[in-house]
Amino acid sequence: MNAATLFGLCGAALVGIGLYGLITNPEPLRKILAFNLLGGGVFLLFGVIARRAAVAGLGGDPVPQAMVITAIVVAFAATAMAIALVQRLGDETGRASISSDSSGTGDGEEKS
Amino acid sequence: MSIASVFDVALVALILAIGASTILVRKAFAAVVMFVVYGLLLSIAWVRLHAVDVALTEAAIGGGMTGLLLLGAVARSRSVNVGGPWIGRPARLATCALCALVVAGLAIAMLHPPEVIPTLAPTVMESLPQSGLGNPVAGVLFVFRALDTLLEKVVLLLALLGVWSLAPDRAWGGMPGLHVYARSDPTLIFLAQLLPPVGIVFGIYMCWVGAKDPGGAFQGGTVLAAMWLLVIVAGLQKAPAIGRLWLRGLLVAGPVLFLAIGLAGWVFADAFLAYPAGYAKPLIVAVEAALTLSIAVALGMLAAGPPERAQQQ
Amino acid sequence: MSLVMDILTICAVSAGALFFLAGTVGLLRFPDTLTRLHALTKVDNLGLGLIVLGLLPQTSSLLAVKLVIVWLLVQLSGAVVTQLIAGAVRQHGADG
Amino acid sequence: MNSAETGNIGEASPARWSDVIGGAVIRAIGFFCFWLALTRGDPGDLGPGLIAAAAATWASLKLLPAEQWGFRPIKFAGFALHFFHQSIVAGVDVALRALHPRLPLQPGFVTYQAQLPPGTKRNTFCAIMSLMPGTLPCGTSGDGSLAIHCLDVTQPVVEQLSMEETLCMGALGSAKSDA
Repeated sequence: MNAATLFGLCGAALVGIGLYGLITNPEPLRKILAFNLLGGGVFLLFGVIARRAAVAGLGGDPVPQAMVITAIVVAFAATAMAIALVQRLGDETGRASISSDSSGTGDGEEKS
Repeated sequence: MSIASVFDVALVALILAIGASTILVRKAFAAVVMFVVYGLLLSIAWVRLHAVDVALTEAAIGGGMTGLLLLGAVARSRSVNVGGPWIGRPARLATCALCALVVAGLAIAMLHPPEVIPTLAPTVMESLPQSGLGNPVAGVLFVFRALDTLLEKVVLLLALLGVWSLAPDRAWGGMPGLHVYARSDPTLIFLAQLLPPVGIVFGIYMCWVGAKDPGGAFQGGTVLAAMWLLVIVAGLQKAPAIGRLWLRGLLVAGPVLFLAIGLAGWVFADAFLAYPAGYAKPLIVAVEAALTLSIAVALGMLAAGPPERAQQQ
Repeated sequence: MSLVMDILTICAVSAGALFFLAGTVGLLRFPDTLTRLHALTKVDNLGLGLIVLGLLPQTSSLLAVKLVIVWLLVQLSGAVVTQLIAGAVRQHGADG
Repeated sequence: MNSAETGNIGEASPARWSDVIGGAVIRAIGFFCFWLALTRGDPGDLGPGLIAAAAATWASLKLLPAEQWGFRPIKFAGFALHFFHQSIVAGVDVALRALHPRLPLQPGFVTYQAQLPPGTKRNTFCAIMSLMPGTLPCGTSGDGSLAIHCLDVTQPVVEQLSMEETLCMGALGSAKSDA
């Protein structure tokens, strides 16, 4: 097994770990964290694809690499937006988790 | 097994362990710290995949800036951190099965690459000399897929607009909070006095060198943003009110210049975002310089969060 | 001459790695946060310094300057960050 | 620039105007050398280097206005050598304690009354102290004295600190007059 395949399997496993955290953890902040973890795994898969497409004089195909750079930036922007949303939600409802008993923000406001 | 492959196996094991503990650890603060470590380890993996540009971006944005954002969020939400109920055991097992399926699918795809691997690398290398750039990734970002890069900056600005829009009405146009970090510590002030000038030189270097070596506007802008945040957090300077004209001017300067050069491409070259022959490199350097400033301000303000206090005066 | 330089490199880098090992052992064995910080600042800085020193003969002069700058920046960050952590521990206890 | 103008500004600013210019030039040269090291002295990279050095100098002067440091190169070189020696002693000391089977530690706090006034010089001293054997500054107490955590409180820590501070003051040119 060469290094690219090894990192490919690592990326695949990271996607699984991130997906598990995204589904099971009820705290929005932890969901954001898990989503970023998942994203890191997907980017790594792109890196492996780029590495395998290397030609003479290059370490990898620059097109997927450039796409990953763009993707990291967009993921950051989305994370910043999501965190701001979670914080506003927390300010409005006084709770920092989406538990199964609250159907929406209105519900939470009545309780708090 | 060579030393390099031993290193790779250890690195992968470490990445997976840290990634898993990011999910499993109980405290949100510990999870964020784990995530920052994960980002740094991942950037080493990128170096091993011969993608140094991506490694720099991952370390700066994926680990550093995202970590900063999440740390701020944890500090702010600590008082209301109730830790809701986790889902039940059957659902968790089902989730496990689902994740295992996804991993297996991806792993099979990774273990069986296509016979003829599709690659655009030769095409890029063929056309790169025309642009005058030496770094193929910068070539893709600013020449072949310039529209993606332009829209990426627009996404960043839209995210900032979104974050600002979440401020309460009375704070609109005011100053971002950042008080969760605020601590007038002489040691922090000492660092904020010494490090930023060095960081400025390094940020400009990262932007400048991006044309021929790994680096670029985004990595340089992140370094500048980090220095700016350090000065603000140490209390040497106030965070600017989001209504300030200079702030908004800097934010749009990069994308506007990029767009203007792109539109000029219709007149002087034959298409939108095409550069006239012979002028590609100076134009790209100008765009990168403007973008670096815009990115630095945008990242700094994104990390600072929505405005919380109304502007004084 | 180059043999002398190579021997110097091997000795210095090995010694640096040894100090990193000792620092890590200290990090694991020392009883509380503040004593662990001692292990981090002193021993790891020395380890990095020795590794940089060992690499100097193998590089061109400008790259050597870069290496020394890296070491100085790590010294600065090490000195500042440990003081910040130590201050926080003293004020809020190890949990804060 | 005429002399009357320099005189006016010189009175208003904490340091003399010529000192400020001199300090700025020294800092700018330092930042430009950093740029040269980064770019390996490639002539094509000099233009942006000037911009970077100018920007860095501006930020540096804004964040850390030129004080009268009275920097003494020879004493500073001596102090640097002393510092290297001490950091090796520090590293070996802590490494031996870490590897020692019985873990010989006597950790505790020591209060130290620094002679340096609060400010950049004292912070520099604290940063150096945090890299020296067995001492770790943990912030300032209410009465302005430094709280220092030690690995071994049985050692004569305060005497050692006082000696280091004298050496440090000599190297950074902190005369008693500006204390």
